[in-house]
Amino acid sequence: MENLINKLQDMFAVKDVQDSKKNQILLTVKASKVPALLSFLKEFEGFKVLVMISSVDWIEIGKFQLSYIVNDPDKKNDLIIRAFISRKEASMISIHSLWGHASTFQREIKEMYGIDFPGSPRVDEPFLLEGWDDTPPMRRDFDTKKYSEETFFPRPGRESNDPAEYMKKRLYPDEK
Amino acid sequence: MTEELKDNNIEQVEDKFLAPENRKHTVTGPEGEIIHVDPLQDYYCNERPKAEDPRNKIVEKFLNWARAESLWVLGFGTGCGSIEIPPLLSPRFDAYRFGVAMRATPRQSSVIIISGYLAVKTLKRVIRSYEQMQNPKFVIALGSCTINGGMYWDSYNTINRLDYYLPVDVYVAGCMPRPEAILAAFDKLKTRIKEGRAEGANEYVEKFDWYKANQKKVIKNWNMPDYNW
Amino acid sequence: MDIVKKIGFVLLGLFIVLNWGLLMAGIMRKIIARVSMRRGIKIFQPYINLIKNYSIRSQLTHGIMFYLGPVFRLSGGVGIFLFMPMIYGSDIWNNFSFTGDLILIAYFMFFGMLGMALGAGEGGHPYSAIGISRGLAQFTAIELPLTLAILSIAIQYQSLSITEIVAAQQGSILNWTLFTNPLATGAAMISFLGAMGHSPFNVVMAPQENPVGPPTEYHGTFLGVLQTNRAILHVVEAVLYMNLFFGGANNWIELIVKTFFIYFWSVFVGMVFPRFRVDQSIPWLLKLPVLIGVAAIIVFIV
Amino acid sequence: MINFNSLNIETVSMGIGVILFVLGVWGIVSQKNIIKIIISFTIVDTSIHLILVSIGYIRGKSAPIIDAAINKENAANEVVDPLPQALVLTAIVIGLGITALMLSYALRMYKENKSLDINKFKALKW
Amino acid sequence: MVSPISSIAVLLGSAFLVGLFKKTSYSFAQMLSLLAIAFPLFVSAQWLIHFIGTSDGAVMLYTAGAKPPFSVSLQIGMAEAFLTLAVNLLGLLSIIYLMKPFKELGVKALALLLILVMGLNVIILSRDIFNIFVFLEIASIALVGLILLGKRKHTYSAGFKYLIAVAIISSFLLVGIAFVYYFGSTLNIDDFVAQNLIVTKGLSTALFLLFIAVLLELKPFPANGWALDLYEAAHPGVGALISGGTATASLYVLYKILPMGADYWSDVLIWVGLISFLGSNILGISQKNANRLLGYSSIGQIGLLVAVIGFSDQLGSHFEAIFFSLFISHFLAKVGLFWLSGWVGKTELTAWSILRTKPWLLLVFGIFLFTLIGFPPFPSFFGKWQLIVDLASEHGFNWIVIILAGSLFEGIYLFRWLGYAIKGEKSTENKPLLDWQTALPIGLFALLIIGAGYVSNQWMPNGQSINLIPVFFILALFVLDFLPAWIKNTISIAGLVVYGYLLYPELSDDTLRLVFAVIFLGGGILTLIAGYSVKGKRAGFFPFALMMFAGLIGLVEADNLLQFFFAWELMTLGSYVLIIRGKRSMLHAYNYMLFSLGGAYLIFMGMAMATAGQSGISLEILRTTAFPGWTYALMAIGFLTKTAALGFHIWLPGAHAEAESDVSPMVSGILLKGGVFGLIVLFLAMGGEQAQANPLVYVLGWLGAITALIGNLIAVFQEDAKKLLAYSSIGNLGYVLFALAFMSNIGWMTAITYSLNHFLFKTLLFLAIGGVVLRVKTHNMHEMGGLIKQMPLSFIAVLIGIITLAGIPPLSGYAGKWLFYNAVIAQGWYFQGAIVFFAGTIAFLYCFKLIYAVFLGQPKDKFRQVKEAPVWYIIPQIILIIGIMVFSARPDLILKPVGELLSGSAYFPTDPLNWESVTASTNLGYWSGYKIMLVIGVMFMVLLGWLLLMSRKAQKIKQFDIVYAGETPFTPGTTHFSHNMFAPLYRAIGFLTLPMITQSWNRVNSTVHDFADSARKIYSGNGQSYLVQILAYVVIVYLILF
Repeated sequence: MENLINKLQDMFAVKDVQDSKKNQILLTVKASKVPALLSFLKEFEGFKVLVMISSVDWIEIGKFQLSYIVNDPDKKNDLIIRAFISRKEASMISIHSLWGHASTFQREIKEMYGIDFPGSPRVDEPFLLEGWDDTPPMRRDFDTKKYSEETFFPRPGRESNDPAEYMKKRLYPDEK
Repeated sequence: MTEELKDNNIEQVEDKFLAPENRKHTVTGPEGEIIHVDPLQDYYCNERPKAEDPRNKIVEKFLNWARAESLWVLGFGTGCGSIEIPPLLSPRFDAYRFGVAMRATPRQSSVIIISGYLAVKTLKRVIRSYEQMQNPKFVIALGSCTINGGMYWDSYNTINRLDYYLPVDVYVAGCMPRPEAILAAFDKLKTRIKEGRAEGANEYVEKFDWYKANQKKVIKNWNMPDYNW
Repeated sequence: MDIVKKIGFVLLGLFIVLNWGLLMAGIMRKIIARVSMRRGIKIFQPYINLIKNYSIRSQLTHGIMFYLGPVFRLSGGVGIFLFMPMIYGSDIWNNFSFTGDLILIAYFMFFGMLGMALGAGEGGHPYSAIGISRGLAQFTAIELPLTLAILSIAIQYQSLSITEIVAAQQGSILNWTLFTNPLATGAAMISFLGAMGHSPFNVVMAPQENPVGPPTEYHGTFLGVLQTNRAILHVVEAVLYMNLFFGGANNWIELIVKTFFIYFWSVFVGMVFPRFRVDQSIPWLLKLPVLIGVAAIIVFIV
Repeated sequence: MINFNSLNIETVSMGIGVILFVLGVWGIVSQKNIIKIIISFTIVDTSIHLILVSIGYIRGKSAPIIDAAINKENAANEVVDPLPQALVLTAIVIGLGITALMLSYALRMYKENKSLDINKFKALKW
Repeated sequence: MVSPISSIAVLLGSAFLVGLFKKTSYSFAQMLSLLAIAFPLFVSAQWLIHFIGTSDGAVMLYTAGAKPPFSVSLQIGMAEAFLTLAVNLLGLLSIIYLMKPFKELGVKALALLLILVMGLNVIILSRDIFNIFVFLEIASIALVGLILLGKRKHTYSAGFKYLIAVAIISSFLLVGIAFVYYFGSTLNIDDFVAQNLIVTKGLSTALFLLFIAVLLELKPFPANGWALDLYEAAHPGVGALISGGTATASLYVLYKILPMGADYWSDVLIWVGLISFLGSNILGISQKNANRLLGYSSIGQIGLLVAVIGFSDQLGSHFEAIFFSLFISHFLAKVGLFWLSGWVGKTELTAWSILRTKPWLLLVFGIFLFTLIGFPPFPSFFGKWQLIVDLASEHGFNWIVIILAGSLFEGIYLFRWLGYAIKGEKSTENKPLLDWQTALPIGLFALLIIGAGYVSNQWMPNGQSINLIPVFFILALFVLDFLPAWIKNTISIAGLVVYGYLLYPELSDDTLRLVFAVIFLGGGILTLIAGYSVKGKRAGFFPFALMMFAGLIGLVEADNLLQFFFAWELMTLGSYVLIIRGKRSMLHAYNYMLFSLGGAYLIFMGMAMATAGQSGISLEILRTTAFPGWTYALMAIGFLTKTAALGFHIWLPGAHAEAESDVSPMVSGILLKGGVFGLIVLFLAMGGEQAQANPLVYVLGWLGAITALIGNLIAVFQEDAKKLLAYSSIGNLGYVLFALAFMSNIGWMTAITYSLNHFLFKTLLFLAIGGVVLRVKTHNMHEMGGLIKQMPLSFIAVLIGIITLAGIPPLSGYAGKWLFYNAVIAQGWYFQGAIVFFAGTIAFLYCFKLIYAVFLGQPKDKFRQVKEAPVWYIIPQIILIIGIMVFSARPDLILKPVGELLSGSAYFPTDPLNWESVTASTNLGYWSGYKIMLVIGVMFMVLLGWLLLMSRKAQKIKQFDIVYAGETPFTPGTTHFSHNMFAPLYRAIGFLTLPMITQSWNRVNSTVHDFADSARKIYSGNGQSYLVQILAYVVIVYLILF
């Protein structure tokens, strides 16, 4: 792993390398280098399996984080490759040509975050949400509670409590 | 998209949620004639549902008894509650002895159990299945999610109140209710039927427009006829 | 005989058969429940189901054949009853069996199947057609052992008349075909499993693979008609096997007892064995049962 | 050894005719040049004429020409059989005609293909 | 009476005269030569009429006023008059035909042609061998001159090869003549024969040379490469002259000199001729060049004629008639074909599709080809018939086999050719003009063939027994072909009705025949009614349809073997043309024809064996045949090809499926019964007791059972509706075969019930499905669906049809099943029976598929506006449904008389069906069609009423209102389950349906083609190897003889 990381640092200028747990390394790379890096890992380093692609909305810094988890089934190593893309022009190079099933992850991310993957098969078709025409729901600027209240006829009489406070009041009514 | 659709001359429409196969298109007949097809009009019966009035009181009482003692449940699991149904039929709970049986087709079923949270996507299928059941038909709603959204109360994709979309006969609270609770629900339902109060099907017809409006508010890609015969 | 009286007795017989069919189904399901340590349905549950189905308020129809299908199906069941001599030695209870013999019954079974197939076909549901295609394909293989068995007993008794075949089995229990021609009985009883539509030959109606097979679209009164037919048909088919292999019946009690056990055989096997796929059941049926049937014939040729 | 004394003219001409016939046929079959084939054919033709004449020959009799030397009344006894000779005449004419035709064909074939090799004319077959 | 010598003089003189004309006065020269050739034509005709009118013998003409040996003598008799007439007619028409090419060539060509005709005249007339030699040479020179004038590619080399071959041959001839003269001292044939010389070695050799030379002139296989090249290269007009003219003359020479030789020469001719006939036809199979193919065919036909000359002793008084009919067929047809090839202009067989631009030329082409093969009513049919019957009476079965095999091989390439012409791809080039110079000769020859057919028919012994009224009716229909279809249809139907009316008294006491007459005539009328829906002229349909029905009804009428075979071949011819009319039918019609042809020849062989040693040809003699095993086996196999038993079935599915909508019921419901009737005739002849002992019957029983199983099983897996029905026909005919093979009273009852049922339901189904196909324009069932709404009547028809097919009570199909069980048990054929019943249940599968996939399920968008089938399709369907209903309710009306006939006859007196009013019973069981119908009808109506009462308010819903797991279906196409419907069954027992039989037939086919293709490589194209072949041929024949 050490060698590999060194190699990657030379070749792809990866940074922020951290050991998250045993046999699993987190690293960050420029978004434009992701396909080359993944292809290198797949072809030469034995990371044959794309485990998943996921996304995080860093609204504070105006960026989306995309995480690609790849796995080497022989050595049982995992790599988590993080890349940051701009929130305004949310678009990323598709890697469906490396792993066919990547298109499904990308389709889901497109639906949930609105990150576009041009060229990815069926990327515009609805995945979980049918007929969604609002802000992509996993973006943090989407207010799901407000949406729910506007759309789904909330039943009146519902009370929301802080569970800790509520249970404390129920169980230990005497304590202050 | 299949070859079949590719050959057709599909019209572009404003409604972006209308599925390609449901858009108006033209096909060429064997004699070369052009045939205009409007799938939602042509493939489906577009009549409004009719209320079926109960018959003569004594007869109806007898029939209601039969209906109550023979509850055929549509095997449709919508949420996590569907895992609670199989134990009902196991030797421990043995719902058969109450005349409950599972059917695989809505045509032959008289009860639909909404077993837990309903995503919008599932709601659409539930509505279609419910409308395809025959009058009289009954709805049992399981779990908090169907009552007020439960733990999904603020979800962008899960409905909060089932009774805005379907006429519910029995609610079973809990997350999740145990099989005993469901048996109790059946008992309650039987009572309601025998008393002649379980007229959900007719109620649905009478408040049809209201139900439809509620349903269409959440289901944006409607893509089916207003009433699924 | 006075034709009015005849029709009256035929209707009475039909009524008895229908009731016995429904009761028998209830009893069987009770037995099954007890075997799997459940209390099970009420004995009269089939009656309730039937009433419930006839009491459904709304009806849908896909077209004229959808309408006629159940009529064909019920005609098939009732027709077999009409052509079947029920009680041996009774002019009253032999119905219209004077119009045709065993072959008539064997081929009239197709009448109901055809009607069901057409009605379900008109429903436009692909699962119906899948169910039918499976059912028909399997039926070809089910019929073959039965054909061999019928040929065998026709050689044995030199007759195709059911009345004569029953007559030849009278006197002692040892005169039953079961004992005089066990091979033919064996082949026919395997074929009976298939004809009853219980496991392992019930892929036609397999709910897990396609919802309830041919009658997917049927409901309400239509389904009621089909259920009525099922009740009648099960009894009448059991009566056919009883007449051919188990010495017939001299009175209704004997008929009820014998048909119960014959039907029980199929239920019993169905409880124990898992389900065949069609492409498994056909080769299976074409191997062992056909061999038994062939042996049943060879015994009489040699 | 051949007894040359026993040889007579009809046998000799017959023999030469047969030899020529065989030679001619051999020539037709073996030669590749069309002109040579035609020449071989004329040899065959000639051989047949020889054979014909020798068939009609009767030893010691003269040609069947009625002139001063031959008595008109007694001609039948003095001359050889006149018929084969008449036949030969006809055959020569016909042979001539056929040879001429062959040559004209040869000419045309040469014009068409610029060759006289019979192996070059195999376009039509099977 | 004008002496023929004058005609020779006129020809010779005018040839010289014509040669003198300048190019400017060409038309005058043309006129002169026409006149010059018309004169001998007139002379020959005059003599021929004279000889026909009187019974005078031949007249001897002496030239130079002296008798042989001092001069050449000519003889003119009936034969010479006829042959010169033919040659002169050919010459005259050749001048007309070649008018345009000759005009470019100038007067020389006219002169050459005149010389050629003159030469041929002399060859025919002369009785002097040297004279014959001279004129053979003159004719050859003239011919080669004509070839030289033609300017086609490779003509010169071909002419040269011809020339050296002829030179060698004539050398042999000349040497032979010389030695013959040496030994016989005469050149006159009659004198030579009169001398009765003792055969010495020398004389035999001399005669050998003479004979072999004349034979070589006739281009015997395989020493004939030179001639083939010439046929290919020469102008078709010249080819016609070679094939029709010189061959005619040479043949007659052979006939003339035959008495000179020893007896064994007859045998030599037979073998040489038959080897030519067989060999040439085999090699012709893989030929693709039309002119060369005609050459092969010519050589084959002439080989047959040579053999016939060799048979002249055996044939005795029939010789002339046989030779006439075979010769005239070859002469007219071959010359006509050469002329046609000139019009087509292209050499590839596929280019002949251009004939379609002129329908009457296509008809003429068909006439020529059918004449060559020997189909009725053309002359060669009668010739071949009598030839083979006479040979059979001499026990010459080997010869018969060779002749029939050769004819079959001939059929292989001729019908492929015909197929290309009728159905081949249309060539894109402009069609050639048809001027009168081409049209006149061809048309005239076609008419002459028909006339010759009549003459042959009347001349042949037993020929008069053939009923020619239908043939004349068909001819009249050909004449009326310009009328619109509906008029012709009405005429045809009226013809059938009137014929049936006239025929009825004859058959009224023979119910068995009556049933088949009803199937054939009634079926014909019904299916023709459907033809009213066709607009336009429908050129060429009605004559052939009527021909098929005439053939079928002829089978029923037939009293003797000739009538039967005549009818059989007529039916085959008509049905072939009907089948090939379908859109993609070329290959299927070809297969059909080959199987029919093979089958017909087997039947023919069987019949011939039956006639051996017996007097007369009535059908009765089949019973007393001296070779029962062979006769019955051959005939049975022959009939099986028509009933499409397993192994001979591969033609059927395509032929029935691709035929036009109203032709399919004709060829399926009706035509197949022709084979059944043949089997019935055959089995009747075999007689009950004999048949029981005959293993053939046992084999047929098994064959029928397996055919039923496999036919039905394959039908289950079809996606094409009409193919499904076609395979179902195979299966159903398997039942019939099986039932017939019982050879018992009840078995035959079954067979007749089945035949009648199959006629009723298959005609009904094909009409109904045909009507649907007509509307939806596809055969694929999975593309249809839900048509019940548009086509309710067709649906009802199909429903009734499949209920009958599946044998479900109360309809009449059940009668067949019930009889079947009784027959099987009575006979003891349990296992075959079990297979047949298994087949019956399988039939149920495709019945369902047929009705479900077409009429039920999901309606397709594109068929929304489809209308009900044409009313003219519906009317016969309604009639058939009524027929089925009547037969179902009162089967006793038909079965009772048939049963009485069967049990009253000597064949099956035992165990008949007992009738007690409407209830039939056997020793085993009983059945009452009437009462069953009553019970089921009443019950059905009651139950229907009850259901209607219970659910009267049902809401009508549409196609996608189905429960679909909460989803909506995608499109109708994806929701209609019908493609590969019985996949599980296929996985289980589908291996039985693998096309093993088709593959083995393909293997046979490719073997024959490969053999033909490699064998024809002996014609290397090298003139010298042709010569070697000639020499080797001479040597080998010599060695064999001495």
